[in-house]
Amino acid sequence: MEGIYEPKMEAPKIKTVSKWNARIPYIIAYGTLGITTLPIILMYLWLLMSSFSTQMKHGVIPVEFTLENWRFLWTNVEMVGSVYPSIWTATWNSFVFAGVLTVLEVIIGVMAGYALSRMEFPGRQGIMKMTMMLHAFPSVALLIAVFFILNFMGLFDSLLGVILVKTALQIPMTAWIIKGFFDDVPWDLEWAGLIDGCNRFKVWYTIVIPIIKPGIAAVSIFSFLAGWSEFLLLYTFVLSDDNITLSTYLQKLISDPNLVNYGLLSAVSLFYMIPVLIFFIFTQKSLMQVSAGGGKGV
Amino acid sequence: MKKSKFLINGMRKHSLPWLMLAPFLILIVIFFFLPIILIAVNAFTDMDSALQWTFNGIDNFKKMLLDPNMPEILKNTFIYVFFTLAINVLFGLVLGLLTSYFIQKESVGLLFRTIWMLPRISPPVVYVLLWLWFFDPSPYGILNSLRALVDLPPGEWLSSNPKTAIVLANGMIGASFGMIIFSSAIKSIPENLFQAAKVDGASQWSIIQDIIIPAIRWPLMFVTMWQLLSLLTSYEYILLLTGGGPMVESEVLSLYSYHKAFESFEYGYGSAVSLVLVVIALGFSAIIWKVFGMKKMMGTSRVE
Amino acid sequence: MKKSVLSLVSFLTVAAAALTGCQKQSEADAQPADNGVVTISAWSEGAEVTRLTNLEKASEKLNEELKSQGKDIQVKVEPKSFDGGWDQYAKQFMLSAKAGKAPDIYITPHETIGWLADGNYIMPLDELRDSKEYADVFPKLWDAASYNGHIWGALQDNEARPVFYNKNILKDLGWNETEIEELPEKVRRGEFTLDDMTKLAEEVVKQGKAKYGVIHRPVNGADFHYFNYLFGGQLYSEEDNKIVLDKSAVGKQLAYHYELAQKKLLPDKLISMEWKNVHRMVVNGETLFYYGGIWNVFNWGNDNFHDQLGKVDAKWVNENFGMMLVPAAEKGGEPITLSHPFLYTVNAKTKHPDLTKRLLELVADPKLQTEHNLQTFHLPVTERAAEDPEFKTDLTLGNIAYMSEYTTFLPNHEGFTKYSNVFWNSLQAVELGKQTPDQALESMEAQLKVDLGEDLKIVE
Amino acid sequence: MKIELKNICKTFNKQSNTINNLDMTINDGEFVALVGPSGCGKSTTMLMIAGIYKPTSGNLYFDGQLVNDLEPKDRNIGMVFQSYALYPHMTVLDNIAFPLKQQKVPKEERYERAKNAADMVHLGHLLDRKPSQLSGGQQQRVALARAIVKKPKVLLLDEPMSNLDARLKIEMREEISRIQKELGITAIMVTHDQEEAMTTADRVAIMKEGELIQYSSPMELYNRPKNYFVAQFIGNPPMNFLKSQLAVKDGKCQFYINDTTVDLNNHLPKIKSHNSIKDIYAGIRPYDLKLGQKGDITLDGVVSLVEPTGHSKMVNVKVGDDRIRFFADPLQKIERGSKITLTASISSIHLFDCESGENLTAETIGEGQDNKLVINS
Repeated sequence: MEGIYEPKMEAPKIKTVSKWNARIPYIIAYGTLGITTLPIILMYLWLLMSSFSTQMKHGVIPVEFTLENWRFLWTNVEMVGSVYPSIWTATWNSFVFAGVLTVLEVIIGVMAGYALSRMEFPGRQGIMKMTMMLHAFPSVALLIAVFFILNFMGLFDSLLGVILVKTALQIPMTAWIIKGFFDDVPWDLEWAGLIDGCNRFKVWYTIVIPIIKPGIAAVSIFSFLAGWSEFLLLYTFVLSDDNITLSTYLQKLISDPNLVNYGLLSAVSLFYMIPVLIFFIFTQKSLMQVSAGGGKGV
Repeated sequence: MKKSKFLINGMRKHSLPWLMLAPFLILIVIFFFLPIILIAVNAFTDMDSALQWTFNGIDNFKKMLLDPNMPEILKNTFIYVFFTLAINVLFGLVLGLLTSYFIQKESVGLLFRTIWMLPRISPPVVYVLLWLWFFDPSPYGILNSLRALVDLPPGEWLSSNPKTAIVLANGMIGASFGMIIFSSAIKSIPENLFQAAKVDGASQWSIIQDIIIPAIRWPLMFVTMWQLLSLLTSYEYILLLTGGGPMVESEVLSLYSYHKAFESFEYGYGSAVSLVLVVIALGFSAIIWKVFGMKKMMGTSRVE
Repeated sequence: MKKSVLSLVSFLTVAAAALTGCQKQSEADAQPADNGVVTISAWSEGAEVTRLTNLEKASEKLNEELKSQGKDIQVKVEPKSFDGGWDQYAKQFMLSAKAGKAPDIYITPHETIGWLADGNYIMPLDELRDSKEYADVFPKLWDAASYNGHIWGALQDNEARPVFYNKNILKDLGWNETEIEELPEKVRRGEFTLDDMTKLAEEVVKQGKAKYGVIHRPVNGADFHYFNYLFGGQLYSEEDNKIVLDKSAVGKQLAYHYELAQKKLLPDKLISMEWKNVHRMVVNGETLFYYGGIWNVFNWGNDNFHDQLGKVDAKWVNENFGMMLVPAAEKGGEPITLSHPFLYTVNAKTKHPDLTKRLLELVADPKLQTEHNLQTFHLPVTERAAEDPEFKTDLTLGNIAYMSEYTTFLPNHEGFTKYSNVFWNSLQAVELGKQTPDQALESMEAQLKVDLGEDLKIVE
Repeated sequence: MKIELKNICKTFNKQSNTINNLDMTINDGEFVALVGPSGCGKSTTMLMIAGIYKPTSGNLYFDGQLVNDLEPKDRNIGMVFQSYALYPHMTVLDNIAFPLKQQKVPKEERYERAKNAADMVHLGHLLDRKPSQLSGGQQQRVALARAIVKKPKVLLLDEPMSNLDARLKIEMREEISRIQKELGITAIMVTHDQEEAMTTADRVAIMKEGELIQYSSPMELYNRPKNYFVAQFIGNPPMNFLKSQLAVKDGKCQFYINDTTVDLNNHLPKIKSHNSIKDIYAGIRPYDLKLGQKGDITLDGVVSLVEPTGHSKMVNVKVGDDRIRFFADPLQKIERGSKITLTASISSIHLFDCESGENLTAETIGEGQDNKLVINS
């Protein structure tokens, strides 16, 4: 503070010192970031290299470039006798799984989020509390019980069944996030719609929904990512190869620890991750929206 | 007469919200409430691989008290949740600050954020395998290979520090969650606040302390609470990374219930452990609820 | 207010139940036989697909047989090879059985028949014993398929878990060719004991001829329990149908592993290593002994484990490694191995029990067995198959066929999984030096009492 | 359309914004402004008229018809919001046409009418833009066009000009007045800016803590504020208040101000007690104060601040412990720190009870000759 009133003669000296002082935080910042990020970079670099080489010398040095590990893209991989299903079937199934999950999640979440955020009805507080608390349930510990229910519904060994389960497990969180976005829509807009001749429902889908598009985008991304990498539920409740997804395909590759082909595994892992990675890079702006408004929404 | 009219009005008025909530509630009832009831009932049976509901009173809970592993598992659970949570929140905050405040260049920030998202968007199986390869105690492990380059003997990591390993592996995943939430919160702080602070001669540290932290107080609390509950009930990565071992050194309560139910097929006992976990988690939510004053978030409707 | 929520929730529950109930009814009973084709489904786990393809080949024979009998039925085998851990495989079967989607034939390691039988998942197959196809089964093997006085599965294969020794290291130590080749025989005669083996390993490590003396599997598995039998212990008491904790045998067992670890004969933290790296250490000659399985020869041929050669074939393995039984505990004692026969079990709810049983008789054909054995390095279950010339001339298998005589099995009791998990924890504790064998035994006893309860019998 | 509010009460879970037994009539074609500090319930009242809130008790009539439970869409009203509440995802034209779309007006006619409405607010050239591409004033016009496009019976304006700069404010004020008169529509405006209310409305309703304090024409509000609250609320710059005392002795009435005693014989305040001394505020509007000593009362003070406003100078003067303002001729030389004497006519003075805030002069001034006097001053 006092520097401002110092005589002008002193100014250059102060400037150089403060320049260094100002840089130090940045040096520390980049330094910390660099050091902590290095292991991750190494790990994934290793994954990339091993997918393109026949063997890793001393574990880290790739030898002999090959595309052999990527052969699953054009043929059905055959490993010691057993022929694996086509990767494209798995990709398609993963896509369908994540896609349907996302659509369901968004539709149900948006409806519930709106009701919770904007409507007054008996039991509202209770449902909100419940929503908030539900995610505390060790959902995976419910697996066995979920099996009885799926079985009762005749949905065991069907993608639809798992989609429903997964949707249900995520819906409290989704509804809550969406509720946050609805909370941020000015009441004025909704009132304007009412006065302009809409009923409550119409206001909702002609005015409010378009406004919370960023929120819907964020939730869609979350759901899609979650669906794309879902493993345990698919693995437990889906049997037939027709319903194989990328995560269960990957599991097939490592099922016998004696026979893991690491090059192939790396390649399939990358194949599995790349769409998500691209998806993330393009959508991260929307993802960042989630906590816009001081994270109130989340 | 009047009352019935009131009722009809009430029903009409409230039917829309219930209609909109219906799919949500149906899903929750079918896939949360019913399973919870089933688990609660199951906890009093000795269901095993034959999947028969034979009631055995509170035997499962007695067994839990006698279980010599229990004290260590509880201790592990506490250590695991506490330290992972610390990494999640603190390191997530550091990352958020670094990538969205210190690094003004959007492309660089994006690059680092993307790298840090890798663990999160990797399929768990792949992520864990990378860890296993990285820390493998044989000379072929990545870390040991690197050590060999500078003539260090192979070290061993996972089995001597299993808890550290699961905390770090989970911490790295959770940190990215914090990072995303905090980054976006920091980005939503109005630019002129920083300008004002700089004009007032604030140091970087004081900007962080006096402007950023208070502004993201809510997301901070949110992440803490969310992660606390998630960590308490998740075990996928531990299962894949150490399987709870060696011995029970990295076994946590949720994993124990999985092991009991799906590895030794003691579904009844596993359900009992789950039930305890559910109760603990609910207790935590209730406490957090109180501390947070969650009611503030429940604004009332402004259309009638 | 509360009331209305409550009533709504209950309404929803009822509605949901009603809805799902309808769905269940509408799901029609799948009729298997159309155009006289009967589908018999079969599940297997892991890479040994010959277990399934053999069934398909057997079905061709069955169809010929049916045709010659003038029956208008054709059998079609619908195979599914499952991938995932064994407990996952078991869980899937359990759940599928409850959902009515379990296969007719479930291929499983023998020790699971305990719970499969107890849970009424599978049917007894006692009549197989009398069939001509299974008449010449090695009698000892029937033990593996028996539980509660019944036969629960058709024996599919057998294997051996030999100790691999590295010939090059012994050569390096100054052993001559004959000495090296004679070692298995000396073990068989009880002249070379477990102590001798440990001493030899110590010498090798001391002289720096190899990095490690002994390596065993890095994860829990059946191998460890042959030491129990080796030290005169037992794991199962048939008369009470209980799992046995034989304290003296287990104590010796733990002491043996403790010794290996204390003398640094094992790689440090072996129990947390990856299988892949264990294979590499063995193939690259970093250890003198390896408690392996005969199928490892198959594994080593399938991945680039060798630093220079990459994949190695059976010929190379036999040139560089010898295979022997687990040496006896004392001079003149009996050496041992353990095997883990696979069974074809039959779903208790199968719609075609007779056809399925006949199929299982046909799949025991020596030729089919040999096909499986040669491809996946397993041993035959019948004498006729053992006499098969193709099998006999196989480099690896021919040499170790004798091991079947010394074989032992795991108990078939359901509680054994729990026992095995608890034992694995104690083994880790002693190898990591976190507990002495006595302490480990003590905590093992405490844990087993809780986990097994009435199913445990303790023998001092 | 005539709007009647009868004994309307509205309560919320929280304390503020409640309405307490409100009675009010708005005549057909009238422009009424609701004024009051924030939280006084003016917006609540408007939203009840709009139908967004429903009264807790009491009745609301449109042209004599009970509309308590009528949904907003069925009330045929147009509304302009403080935030304008433009639909961000629609173009200007779509925004304006939106109410017509809800009425299922055919597409062509809809756009025709929307364009007409847009022309009415001089927006014809911006029809394809999105609200975010418009300036505040333009957004305001869009909102206005949207409110009138369906030819509503009632136009509701919620703080319509609070986000505009001073110049635009005046422009819009005129615009709104013009359109309201042109359409002959009943209009209700909520504002916290008394000047806005005074200049545009036919009648102004002043509210405080959920109650209607005074409801009359702007001039009456200005000249005959019912109480202290209204007096200090209305007028810009606000009325000057001097702390003083009112003494009633044997039917004679005096008040003391600035060391002088003023007789109130001709302006008998409405006071019952015949022997008492009361704390009062004596209110004088800045425009009623003049330099010099010719008036009924004189005040001596020290100039503390001089603000030139162009057409005059606003001077802050310290009188005793009170601060007052008055307007001086721009050519007059007044300097900070100088001592001056101010004067005012007795008829321009309002006396307010310190405790109840009641205007003690109102009654007398309300009748007879003094009325004229006050208006003229």
